[in-house]
Amino acid sequence: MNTTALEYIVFFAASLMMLGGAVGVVLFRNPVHAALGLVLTLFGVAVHFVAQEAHFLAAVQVIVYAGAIVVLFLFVIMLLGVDKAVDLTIEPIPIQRPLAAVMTVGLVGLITAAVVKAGDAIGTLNPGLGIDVAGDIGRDGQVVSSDGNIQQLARNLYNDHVLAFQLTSVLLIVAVAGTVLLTRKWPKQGAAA
Amino acid sequence: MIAAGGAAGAFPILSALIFVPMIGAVAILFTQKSRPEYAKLIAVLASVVTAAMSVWLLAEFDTAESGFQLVSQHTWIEQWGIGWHLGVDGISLFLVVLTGLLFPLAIVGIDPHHDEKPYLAWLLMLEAGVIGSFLSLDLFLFFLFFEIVLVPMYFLIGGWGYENREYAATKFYLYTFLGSAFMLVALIATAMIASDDLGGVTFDLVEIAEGGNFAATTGRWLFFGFAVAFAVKVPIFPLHTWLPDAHTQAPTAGSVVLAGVMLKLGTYGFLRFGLYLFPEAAVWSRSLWLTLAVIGIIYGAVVATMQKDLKRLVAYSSIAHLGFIVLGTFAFTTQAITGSVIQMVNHGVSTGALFLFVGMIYERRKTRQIAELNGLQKVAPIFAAGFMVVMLSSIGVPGLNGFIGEYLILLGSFQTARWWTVVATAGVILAALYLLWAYQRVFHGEPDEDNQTFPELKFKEGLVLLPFLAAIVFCGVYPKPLLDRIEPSVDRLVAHVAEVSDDVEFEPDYTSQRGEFVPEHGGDEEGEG
Amino acid sequence: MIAAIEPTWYLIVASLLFGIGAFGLLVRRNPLVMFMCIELMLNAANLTFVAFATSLGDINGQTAVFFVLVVAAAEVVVGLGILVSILRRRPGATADDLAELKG
Amino acid sequence: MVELVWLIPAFPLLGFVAILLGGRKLGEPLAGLFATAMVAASFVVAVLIYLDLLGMDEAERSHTETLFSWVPVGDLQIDMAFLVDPLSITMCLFVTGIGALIHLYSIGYMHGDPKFSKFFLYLNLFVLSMTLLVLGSNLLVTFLGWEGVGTCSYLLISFWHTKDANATAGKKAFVTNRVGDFGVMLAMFLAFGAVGSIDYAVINDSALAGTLTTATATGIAALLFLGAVGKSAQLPLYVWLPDAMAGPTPVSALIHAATMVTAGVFLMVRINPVLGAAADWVPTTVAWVGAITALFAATIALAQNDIKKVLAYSTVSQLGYMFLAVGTGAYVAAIFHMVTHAFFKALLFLGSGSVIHGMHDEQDMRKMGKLFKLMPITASTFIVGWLAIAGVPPFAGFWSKDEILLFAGAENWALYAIGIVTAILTAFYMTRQVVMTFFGEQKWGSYANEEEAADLEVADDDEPVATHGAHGEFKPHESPPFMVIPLVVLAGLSIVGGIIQLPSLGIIPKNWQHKLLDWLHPLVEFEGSPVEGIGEAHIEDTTAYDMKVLLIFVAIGAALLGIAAGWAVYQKKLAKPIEPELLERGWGYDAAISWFMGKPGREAFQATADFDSTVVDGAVNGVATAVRETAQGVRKGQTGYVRQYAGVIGIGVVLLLGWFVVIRGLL
Repeated sequence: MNTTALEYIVFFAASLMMLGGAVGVVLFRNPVHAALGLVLTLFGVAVHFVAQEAHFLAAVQVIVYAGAIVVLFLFVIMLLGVDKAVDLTIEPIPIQRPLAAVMTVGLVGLITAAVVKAGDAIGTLNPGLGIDVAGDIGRDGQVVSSDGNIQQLARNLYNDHVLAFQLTSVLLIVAVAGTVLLTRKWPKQGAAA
Repeated sequence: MIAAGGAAGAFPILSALIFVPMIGAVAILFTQKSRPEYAKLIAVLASVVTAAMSVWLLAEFDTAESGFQLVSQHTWIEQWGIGWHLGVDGISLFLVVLTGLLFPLAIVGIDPHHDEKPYLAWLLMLEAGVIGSFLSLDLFLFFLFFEIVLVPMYFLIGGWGYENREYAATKFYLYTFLGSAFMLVALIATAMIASDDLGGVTFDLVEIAEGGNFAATTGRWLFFGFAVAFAVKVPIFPLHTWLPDAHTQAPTAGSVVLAGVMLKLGTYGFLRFGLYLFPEAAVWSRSLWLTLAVIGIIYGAVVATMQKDLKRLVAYSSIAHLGFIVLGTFAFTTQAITGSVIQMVNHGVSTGALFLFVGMIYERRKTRQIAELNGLQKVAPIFAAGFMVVMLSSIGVPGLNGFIGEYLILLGSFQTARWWTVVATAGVILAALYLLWAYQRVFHGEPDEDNQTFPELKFKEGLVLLPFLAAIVFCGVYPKPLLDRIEPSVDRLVAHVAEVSDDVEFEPDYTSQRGEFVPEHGGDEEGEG
Repeated sequence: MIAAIEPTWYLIVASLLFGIGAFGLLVRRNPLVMFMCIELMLNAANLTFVAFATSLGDINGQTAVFFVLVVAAAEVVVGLGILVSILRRRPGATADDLAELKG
Repeated sequence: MVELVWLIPAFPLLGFVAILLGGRKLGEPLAGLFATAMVAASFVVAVLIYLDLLGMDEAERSHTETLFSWVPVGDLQIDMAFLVDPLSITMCLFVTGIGALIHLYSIGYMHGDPKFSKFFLYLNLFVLSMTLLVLGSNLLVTFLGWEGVGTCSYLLISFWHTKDANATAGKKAFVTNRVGDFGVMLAMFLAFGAVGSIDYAVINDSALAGTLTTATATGIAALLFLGAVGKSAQLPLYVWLPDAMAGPTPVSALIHAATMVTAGVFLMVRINPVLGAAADWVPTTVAWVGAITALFAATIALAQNDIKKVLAYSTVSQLGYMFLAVGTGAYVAAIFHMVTHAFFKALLFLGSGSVIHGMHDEQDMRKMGKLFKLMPITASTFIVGWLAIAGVPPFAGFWSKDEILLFAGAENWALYAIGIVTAILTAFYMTRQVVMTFFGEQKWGSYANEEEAADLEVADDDEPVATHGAHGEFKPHESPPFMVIPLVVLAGLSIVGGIIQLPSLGIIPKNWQHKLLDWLHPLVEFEGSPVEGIGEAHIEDTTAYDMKVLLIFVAIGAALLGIAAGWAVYQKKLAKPIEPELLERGWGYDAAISWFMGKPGREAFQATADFDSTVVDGAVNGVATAVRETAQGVRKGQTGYVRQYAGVIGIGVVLLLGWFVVIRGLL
C-alpha cells in the first residue's frame, strides 16, 4: 500500500468518523449519546489535522476539545439531569424542518459547487511559500526537527499575533469570572463551571 | 466675513449665555434629591445670571450695526467645516433677551408638584438649547441646539404635565422630530452643495448665505427641507395639531416657555435660515406660505372660539398669532418683517402671561374647563384685571404690545400681499370674539359655589406677573427702542432677499401719490370765529 | 512531503460537517445539543482554515484555528453557565420555551 | 399755550394712574371728585388753547405737537403727536366739558356702589382715550384713542358684570366695533402705501393737491366709513348700541350718546378732503346710510318701553342725521349737530338716569308717570332736552337739524323727505317718552320694584349697598345736587347751544351767523384745490337754498306735528297708540343677527373645530395608527423562537451565497 493509498484510507476513515459523529449528534435522542457523537467528530477532525501536518492543533483538539469541552458538556448534562431521551418526531414550529433541509442542502450544494468550480484556483499544497508544513528545514535541506510546526506556530503567535493572544487570555478570564458570577448563588456549580 | 466682531479677548458673552444654564443643569444633577432647595437655588442662580447677561447683551448691542455682533467663532470639527459660531443681530437680540428673562420668572414663579430636581435641570437645559438656537450661526450647531430643545421639553411635558401628558409629549416629540429630519438632510446637502462654490465644506451660515450660489431648483428643494422643520415648529396650518395637545398638557412653565420662545424657533428659523439662505426659493414659494399663514390666522381663531378648555383656547390663539408672524415674514417689506420680529417677542410676553394666568386658575380650581368657571371677576378683581390687560394685549388693542407687531405686519404685508392681508386683518375681529367670549364665561357673571372661594392674586404671583404687564404696556407705548435695534438687521435681510429676486417689488414707492397743497388763502376775509 | 489529498476534498467535507451542524441547530430543541451543533460548525470552520493554511503555505491559518479554539472554549464556558442558570430556574426548558422576546 | 396741548390727555392720564394705584384708598367720594377735577382741568386747558387759537391768524391755527417718535420703521414714521386745530379743539372742548359734568353727575349716581373708584378709573381712561382720538395728528394716534374708547366702552357696559346680559352687551359692543376697526386699519395701510404716511396733514394735502388717485381716495374713504359705521352705530352695525344701555347711565350719556359714538362723524370730517376726492358713490352712500339709519332707528324708538332704549335708538337716529350731513358735504353742520346733540342727549340720558335713580332702578316707562311734581328739576331739564331734540326753536337741536335738512334738500329731495319724516317721528316718540315718564297717569305703587321691597323689609338696617338711593319707603324723589347741577348746566347749553352756528337769516345779525363755519373754515373750505367738489358743499345756488325760510317753517311744522300727535295719543288718549311688536323688537334685525351668530355661525365654527380635531388631527393620529397597525402585523413575525430566527438567517445566508455564486458568476 503506497503512501497515497494510505492517505486516502486515512482521509475517508477520518471523514466517516467525523460525519458519522456529526450525524449522531443531530440524531441521537439522548444528549449523552450526542455528546459521545461529538467526541467522535472531534477525533475525526483531529485526524484530519494530523493528516495535514498540523500536529499541535491536533493535539490541542484532542486535549482541549474532546478532553475538556465535551467533559464539560457531560458534566452539565448530569448536573441538570437532562440525560433523558427526547422525542425527535415532534416539531412545534411548522416549517422548521423543511426550512432547515432547504438551508442545509443549499449551503452544502452551493459551497461544494463553488469549491469544485474553483478547484483549480485553490490549487494544491504549495510548500516553500513561507510555511514548511513538514518541519524545519536546515540549511542543507535536511529536516532539523520534526516539531517544526509548533515552533512556527509559536513564532507566528508570539510575534504577529501577540496582542490578540494577550486579549484571548483576558477573554478567558472574563469568561471564567463571568460564569462564576452567573451561577454565583450555587457555589458548587460556580466552581464547576 | 461680514460679521462685525466684538473686541478680541472680550468676555465671550454669547457663549456664556449658553454655558451658564447648561452648567447649572449639570450642577443640579449633583445635588441631593432630598434637598430640592439646593437645586432650586442653583436653578434660580443660573437663570438669573443668564438674565443679567442677556440684559448686559442688550446694553452691549450696537444699535447702528446691522450685521452680527459679539461674534464668537472657534473651529470645532475642522474637516467638515463645523464651527462654534455665535452671533447676535437685531432679529435674534430680543428673542435672546426674552428667553433670558422668561426663564427666571418661570422658575421662580411656578413650583412643580414633584421631583423638583430633574424638573429644574431640564428647564435649564431647555434654556441653554433655546438660547443656543437663537445665537448659532453655524448650520450644524443650530441643528444641534434645535434638537436639544426637544428633549427637555419632552420630559417636562411627559413628566410634569397633566392627565394626557404621555400622548402629548410623544406627539410633540415625534412631530417636531419628523420635521427636523427633513432639515438635517437639507442642511447637510446645503453644506455639501455650497462647498463647490466656497471651495471647501463648511456649515457656516454666513459664508454659505453670502457666498453660496444655489441653482433655483436645488435651492427650492433645500429650502423645502428647512421649511418643513420650521413649519412644524411654528406651527403652520395644517401641521399644527401637536401644539394644542402639547400646550394643554404641559406644566405651566412648559407652556410659558413653549409659547414664549420655543415656537419662535420656527419663525426665527424662517427668517434666519429660510430667507437668508434661500431668498430665491422663499420668494418663489411665498404665495404658499402667505396662504397658509392667512388660513392659520382665521382657522386658529375660529377653532379657538369653540374650545371648551381655556388652555387649549390660548393654544389655538397662538396658532393665529403665529400666522401673523409668518405672513409678515413672507411679505418681504421692512415694516412687515420688523413687525414679525417684534410680534415674536410680544406674543412671547402676552401668551406667556396668559398661560401663567391659566396655570394659576388651574392651581386654584383644578380645572381648565371654561364651563366650570364663572364669576371670577367678582371674587378676584385684581386677578381679573391682570388677565384683562393681558387679554387686551393679545387681542391687539393699541397702546399695548400686541398691537404694534400686528399692525406693522399687516401694514407691511398690505403693500406686497394685499388680499392676503385683507383676510388676515379680518382675523383681528375674531381675536376679540374668542377672547372676550372666554373672558365673559370665566370672569363675568355671578360666581357659583365652587368659584365663590377663588383666591385673589397672591403677592408672589403678582411679582411674577408684574414684569409681563410692564413689558406689555411699555412695548405698546414706546416700542422705539426695540424697533431701532431690529430695523437695521431687517433692512439688511430685505436687501439680501431683494438682491436675488426681482419678481416681487419689495420696496414700493410709498410716496407715489403724495402731494403738497398750498391753499390760496385770502387771509383777510375773516379772522375771528 | 506533499499531501496527496486535494484541499478541495477537505473543503467539501468541511462544508458537509457545517451543513450537518447547521441542520442540527435548526431542528434540535435541547439547548445542550444545540451547543454541540455549534461546536460542529466551528470545527468545520477550523478544518477549512487548516486546509487553506496547508494549501497556501501560510501558518496564519493555523493560528486562526488556535484562536477559534480559545474562543470556543470561552464561549462554551459562558454559554453553559447561562444554560445552567436558566435550567436551574426552569428545569427541562427547551429552546422553544425560551421565547421571552416574542413580539 | 398751544404747546401745552399734551396736558389735555395728561390730566385724565394722571387721574387714571392715581386711581389705579390708590383708588380704593381714596374711596367715595374722593376718587370721584379727583377724577372730576382732572377732567375739569383738561377742560380748562382746552379753553385756554381755544382762546389762544382765537387770538391767532387763521392760517396759523394749526399746530402739530410731537411728543415722541412712536412707531418708526423705515419709511413708516409715526409720531405720538397731537394736532391742534379748530376741529380738534372743538371736539376737546365738548368732550372734556361734558365729560367733567358727567363725572360730577356720576359721583351722585354711583353713590354706594362697591366699585365706585373703579368706575372713575374707567371714566378717566375713557376721557384720556377720547382726547387722544380727537387730538391725534395721524390715523394711528386716533386709532389708539379709537380702540381705547372702545375698550372703555366694553369695560363700562359690562361694569355690573355679574349680570350676564351686561357682559354680553359689552362683548357685543367690542366685537361689532372691531368690524369697523378692520376698515380703519385697512384704510391706514392703503394710505401708507399711497402717500407714505398716515398723518392727516399728508393724506389731506395729497387729496387736495389731486395727487391721490380717485381709486385710493375711494378706498380710504370707504374703509374709514366702515370704521365710522361701527363706532357710530349706523346700519348695519348699529346693533351694539341699544344693548350698550346695560351700562350705568352716566356711561350711556358720556360714551354712548355724547362723545364716543360721534367719533365716526369726527373722523369723516377730519378726512373730508379724501371723501371729496373719492368717487361720488362714497359720499352718496354715506348720506343714504345716514338717512336710512335715522329713519330706521326712529321707527324702532316709537315702540320702546325702556326709558334708556328710547334714547339709545334716538341716538342712533341722530347719528344718522350727522352722517347725512357728512354725506351731503355739510361738514360744519355735522359737527354742529354733534355738539348740540351732545348737549341735549347727555341731558336726556342724565335726566333718565336721574329718573331711574329716583325710581330705584326702574327703567320701564310703563311703570312711571306723573313724576313731574316729585322730580321737578329733573323733569324741567328733561323737557328742555325734549324740546331741543324735537327741533323746537330756539332750542339747540332745531338749528343744527335745520342746517342738515337744508343741505340734504340741496343734495336730494328724497334725503330731505326722509329727514323730515324722521324729525316728525323724533318729536313723536320723545313726546311719548316725556308723557309716559313725567305726565299721564301714575303707574307706580308704593314699591315699584317688588323684589326690592322684599329685600328692604328683610334687611332694614343693613346699608342698602346694591341699590343706590333706596331709602326704605318708596317714593320717587329728586336726585342729589351732584346729579342735578350737571342737568341744569346741560339744560342751559341745550337752550342756547344753537348760537354757535346760526343760519344766515335776515333777522339774525350778520356777525352772529355761521360762527362755527368761520371757526372751522380752514378745515372744510379749500380754495385752489384742483379737485372738484372737495370740502364743504356749496349750496348757494340750489333751490333748497332759495327756499330756506320755507324749509325752516316746514321743520318747525314737523316738530310741532310730532309733538302734537304724541301729546294727543299719550296724554289726551285721543287715539290708541300704535306700537307694533315688530318695532319693539327693532324690526327683528338684532334677533336675526343673534340667530345667525347663534345658529349657523356657531355651527360653522363648531364644524371647523370638529374638522380640526377629526380631520387634521385625525390625519396625524391616523398616521400613528397606521404605523402601529403595521407594526402589529409585522411583530407576529417575531415568534421568539431562536431556532426560527437562526433558520431565517440561514436562508439569508443561502440566498446571499446563491447571489454571489450563481448571479455574480463565480460558478
